[in-house]
Amino acid sequence: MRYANFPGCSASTTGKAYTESFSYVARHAGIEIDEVPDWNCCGASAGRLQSDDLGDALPARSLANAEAAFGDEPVLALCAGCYSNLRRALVHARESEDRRRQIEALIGQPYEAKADVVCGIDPFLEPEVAQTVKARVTQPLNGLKVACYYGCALVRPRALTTFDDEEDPQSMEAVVKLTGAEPVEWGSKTECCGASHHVSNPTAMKPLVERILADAIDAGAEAIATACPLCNMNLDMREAEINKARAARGEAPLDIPVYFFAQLLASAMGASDAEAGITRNFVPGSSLLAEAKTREVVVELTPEQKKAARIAAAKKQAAARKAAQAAAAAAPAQGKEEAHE
Amino acid sequence: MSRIGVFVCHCGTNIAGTVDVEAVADAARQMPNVAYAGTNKYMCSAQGQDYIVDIIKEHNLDRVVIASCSPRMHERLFRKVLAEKTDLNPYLLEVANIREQCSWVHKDKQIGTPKAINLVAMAVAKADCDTQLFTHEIPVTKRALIIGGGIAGIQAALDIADAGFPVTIVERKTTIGGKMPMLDKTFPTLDCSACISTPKMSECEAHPLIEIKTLSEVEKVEGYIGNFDVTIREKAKYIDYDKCTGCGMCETKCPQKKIPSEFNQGMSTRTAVYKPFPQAVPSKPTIDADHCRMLTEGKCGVCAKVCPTGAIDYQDVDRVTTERYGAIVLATGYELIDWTRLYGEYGGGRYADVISGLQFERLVNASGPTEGHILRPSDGTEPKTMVIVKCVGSRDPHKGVPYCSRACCMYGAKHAHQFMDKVPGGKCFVFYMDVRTPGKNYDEFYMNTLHEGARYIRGRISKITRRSDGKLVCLGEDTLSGNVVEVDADMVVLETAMVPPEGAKKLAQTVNTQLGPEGFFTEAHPKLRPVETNTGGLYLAGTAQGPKDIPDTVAQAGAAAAKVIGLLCKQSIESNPMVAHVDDSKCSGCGACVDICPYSAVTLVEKTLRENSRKVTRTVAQVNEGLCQGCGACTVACRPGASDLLGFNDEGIMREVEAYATR
Amino acid sequence: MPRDNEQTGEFTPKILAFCCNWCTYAGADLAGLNRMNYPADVKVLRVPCSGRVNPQYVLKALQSGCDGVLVCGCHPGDCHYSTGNYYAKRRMMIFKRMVEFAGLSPERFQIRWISGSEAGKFRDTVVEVSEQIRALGPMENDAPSRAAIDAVAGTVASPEADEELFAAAKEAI
Amino acid sequence: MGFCNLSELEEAASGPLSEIAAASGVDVKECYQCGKCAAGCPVAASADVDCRGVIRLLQIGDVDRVLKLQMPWLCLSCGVCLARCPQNIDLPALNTAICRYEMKRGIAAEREGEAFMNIFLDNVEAKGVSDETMLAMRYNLQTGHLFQDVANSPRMLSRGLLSGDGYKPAGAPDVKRMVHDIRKGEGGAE
Repeated sequence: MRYANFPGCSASTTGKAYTESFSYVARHAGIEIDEVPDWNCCGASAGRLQSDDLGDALPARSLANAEAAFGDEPVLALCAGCYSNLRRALVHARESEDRRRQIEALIGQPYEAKADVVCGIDPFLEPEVAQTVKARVTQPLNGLKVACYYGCALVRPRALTTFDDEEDPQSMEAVVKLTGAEPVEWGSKTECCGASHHVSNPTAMKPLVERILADAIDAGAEAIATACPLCNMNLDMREAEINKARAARGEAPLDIPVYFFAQLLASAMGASDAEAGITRNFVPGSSLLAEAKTREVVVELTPEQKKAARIAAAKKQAAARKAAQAAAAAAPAQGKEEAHE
Repeated sequence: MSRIGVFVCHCGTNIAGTVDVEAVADAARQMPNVAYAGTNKYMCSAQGQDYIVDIIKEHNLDRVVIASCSPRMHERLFRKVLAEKTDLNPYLLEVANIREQCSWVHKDKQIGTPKAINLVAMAVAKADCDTQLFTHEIPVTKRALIIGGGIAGIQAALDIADAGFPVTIVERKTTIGGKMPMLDKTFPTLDCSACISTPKMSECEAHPLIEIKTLSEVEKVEGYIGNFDVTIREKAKYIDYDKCTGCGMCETKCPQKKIPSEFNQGMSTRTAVYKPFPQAVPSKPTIDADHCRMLTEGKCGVCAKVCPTGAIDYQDVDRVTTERYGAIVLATGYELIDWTRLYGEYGGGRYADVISGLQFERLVNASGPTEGHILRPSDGTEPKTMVIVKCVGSRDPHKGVPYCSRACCMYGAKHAHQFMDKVPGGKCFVFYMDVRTPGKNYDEFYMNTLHEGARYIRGRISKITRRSDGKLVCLGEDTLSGNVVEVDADMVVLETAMVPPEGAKKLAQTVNTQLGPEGFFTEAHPKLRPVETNTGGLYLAGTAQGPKDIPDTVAQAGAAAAKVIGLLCKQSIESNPMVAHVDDSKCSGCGACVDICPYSAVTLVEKTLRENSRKVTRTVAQVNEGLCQGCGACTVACRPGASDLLGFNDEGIMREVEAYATR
Repeated sequence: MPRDNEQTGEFTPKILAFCCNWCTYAGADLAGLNRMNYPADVKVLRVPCSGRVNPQYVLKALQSGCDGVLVCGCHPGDCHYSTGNYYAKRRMMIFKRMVEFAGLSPERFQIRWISGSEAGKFRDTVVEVSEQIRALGPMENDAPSRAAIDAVAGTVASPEADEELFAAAKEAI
Repeated sequence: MGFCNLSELEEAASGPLSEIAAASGVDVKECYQCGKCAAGCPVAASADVDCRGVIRLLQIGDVDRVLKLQMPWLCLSCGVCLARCPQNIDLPALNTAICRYEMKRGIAAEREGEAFMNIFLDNVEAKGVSDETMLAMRYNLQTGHLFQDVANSPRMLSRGLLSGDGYKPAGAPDVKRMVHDIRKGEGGAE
């Protein structure tokens, strides 16, 4: 499978670890990557706030470049923010012919809106890719409890994204499972972390991050997996500050490493911490993965097996009870016999 | 050459005030075929009636035009006069509306009089084309069919049967009773639901005039008011009810015990041969073919071995019967919306302790899975804090249905009351949009719940998440204070919307009536004909017509029964003679009228006709006068102009148009 | 036939309104009950259902001296016969296109939905339409249309028109 | 809390209301104030008036108050409100429309949100890409939170998260022209 990669402004900075780990996995999973030529900033939240035209034009220009170079080859956007903006432009262009023409006028080049836009998780939902990854997992993260965090931009609004569910998506879980890790059920997987305001209004955003970290830990997660540089940075980098604040309030620290899902894949496929960009994490992430790899493989019982076990147990109990009753019944009986004599 | 009499009414000054009635009469005398024209102060009075009768005889008139109030007012009366006091056919009458549509809407005679003359001219023209019409007697089959055996169907059945008419109840499930026996207590009086509904069920079973067909569905309905031929499929029960004594041996011995109980909303299990609940009617078990080992895998047969009367019959088959009924009552009830598909933010069914209102009814019911103790399905502990969410599905066009389900506000309050009653010191939060309590003693009940300590929060729950300690974290807004609020609940009860039962659409087609946009059956008139449908002889009872509570349901069932009794009391009913009529010689058998008829009253038939003195067999359209309601849609669709509407025939209307246009 | 009011000499049009018995006719009665006042230019012809109105009636009216025709029925969805007004709607729309193509001023033939409770709407409709027609003047003013109407009269029951009609009507319900 | 004469508000509000409604495609009459939006909103707790409150104020026509609120600027466009709204009301679009309405009339000058937007867009206009570090620093300078997040800078530096690879699109001049034109309202569209 080939993708036209739209790196986005964070690829070489806050998202470096994502870029590194993802390309490692791609190399080993037969995902071929082209780079969108002459790509530009997607406009983040500022573009679409300024005007619909700017909100569409900035991403559309890069999409048009991708189309010119690679036709309808899907455009891959690792950053959820970029993904959301690129999809918005794509959907708008597909929604109405007039809008598409306007967009062409704005960017001053043809744009057919042929190519689809996908996020970092999508390639691994392709059965054959998933197969290859599974096969290449040489150092499984046995039973590592992972809370998959989607944030908002990947799953909402419905009109733009292509995800399985707004409230309880399962795609990232499916991908993370490939590493032998165990995704946990938790409530905050699609809650917004406020990353898009993390420069302009950090104070208001900290509580959001804190809640997400707390929920993950409460759900029994040992690690959080993300699919967006902004979310990842926001969770990973602010954990320390939040814990400082908590300490001041006399509350226990929220101690949980934050990985890009691609880092987990890479590490399980044998990448060194450097190759997987784990050395760049703020909350140290190496030891946990190393430890997980040494764990006993826990065999998850199928519902049938569980049922069988329950039934067996119940039978044993019943037998015991019968025996007891028999004994109880026997005792007085003997008494009578004796009386006869 | 007809002899038309024109009778102009003064209606006191109502007409005479702004219409020169004498001038109208004078003008009428000049109109073609008018043999007499005269006026009277009150044409509808006894004296006025006699005047008409005498003149008709005196001038041997063969058509009558009465210029008076709206035909919607007195047409029927004047027809009666002709029918009873003259030998004129009552349909040789036209009414010119010179009051509602003339004298009352114009200021002076300059305008009123000429208009009145116009209207009379039109009526005269039409009258000339009127033909004698004859109603015929439609026999009435004195039996009623009730589709749906819930409390609505039961009430209607009892009322009709007590009036002395045989009734058949067709119920889809294995017992009658519907949802009411599943409820614990009923608002606002808090009397035990089963205690008041199960006696009515057994009353039905015992009633000599009531026949109950369970596991049955209506497959086909043909005919019309007074004479519906209904085909009913009674599914195989695999038990011979004539032999079965209902001893219950089979149930106790059936090895297939792990089937979720529908009656207990999946919170307990049942066997494959089962009675849904002890007071079920008929009080005999049925075998659930989908789960019975004998019927699925062909091995087991335990129930047959243990049955003392040999009533088990694995070879049993569906029985299909066709019988004739005079009237049909639709009492098909409702279902609760499947919230698990729609509300991922409430856990989409992943959290065992987020339950529906009906599940709560079972939990709190003494004969329920927990014997009346409110315990969390997840761990069997008693919840200390409970959250009630109203309008789940209701008033939610985005995810659920746009309408209000009417009963939830009250049973929500009831649930709050019951929780605080059974869990001393328990905290109950009710999240609501509005509190709607229109009903006798309803608002009092709600206020009382407030005083008992239920905390009402005005806002929708946005999200429910489950914490590791088992708490359900409910996030909402108290819109009155503007605070975002959070409740750590042990249990959440969702008061879900009432929706039409599955199969309503199909049934509507089968019985040939309409559903509203929400999928409930449409009444003939929202205010004045609330239990009738637009199809004669077809009536509505209970939630089949729209969401409502038990009092309203029972009241409506009684009303429907009254309508049915009114119909069945008649030996026969008079057919409406103003129906479509097909001229065989012109009919090309194209079937356009068949497609267009909303009552399926027109059918194509083979007919042997005499055409220029030769016998030929052709396909022609035929109108069933019992079904035809006289809308005339077919007459316009008919290309060769073979179809015409009696009482409003083409020539008559054309002449009426001409009379006005050329005057 | 007095086309001009003797006193004022002004033109008083002849407008025929086909009203269904269950909605619009009832609405007209209610207008009377409420003693609402409206011009006498419009006369009501009662039919059981707007679906009963044959395009030929309308032609007949326009041919033989009416200056305008109204077809009124229950609001879509409220038809006493459940579907009659859908047929009327499609039928009359197609027919309206035909006569307007033939050169008839649109105001001369209109379709309105008025319920039994909308007395005010009935009054307003009558006022509005009669003003429109008064503005247009007598039918003779639509020079081409008279001839064209006669032409249309021949084609109105053509199978093609009906096919289209049935298709439309079926899809309408 | 405050006092307002509804009959006067009605008049005053109609203009701005219809403009905002048209721009956002939101009919505030649709809303029946269930608060499901606010309850799920990540910023409701820290806002002066939550999103439901914004709609309420629009419903009663208190536009002046709305134009002084932080809420529209705090909105993250995370879409939770829209996803759960029973009436399918597009709140993010409404908030955006309100922000734009303020900017258009220059009454948003004090808004940090607008400052951030402009710095960001200047950045993009100049380079074709956004340099987060530059962005943060300029923003902090301009808005006066001098030391906001500086604590993190060295940590980011040490992890090589600040440097960047200095990518600049070949067509940067085109981007500059495009962004400039659209910001000056001379975009190709309409």
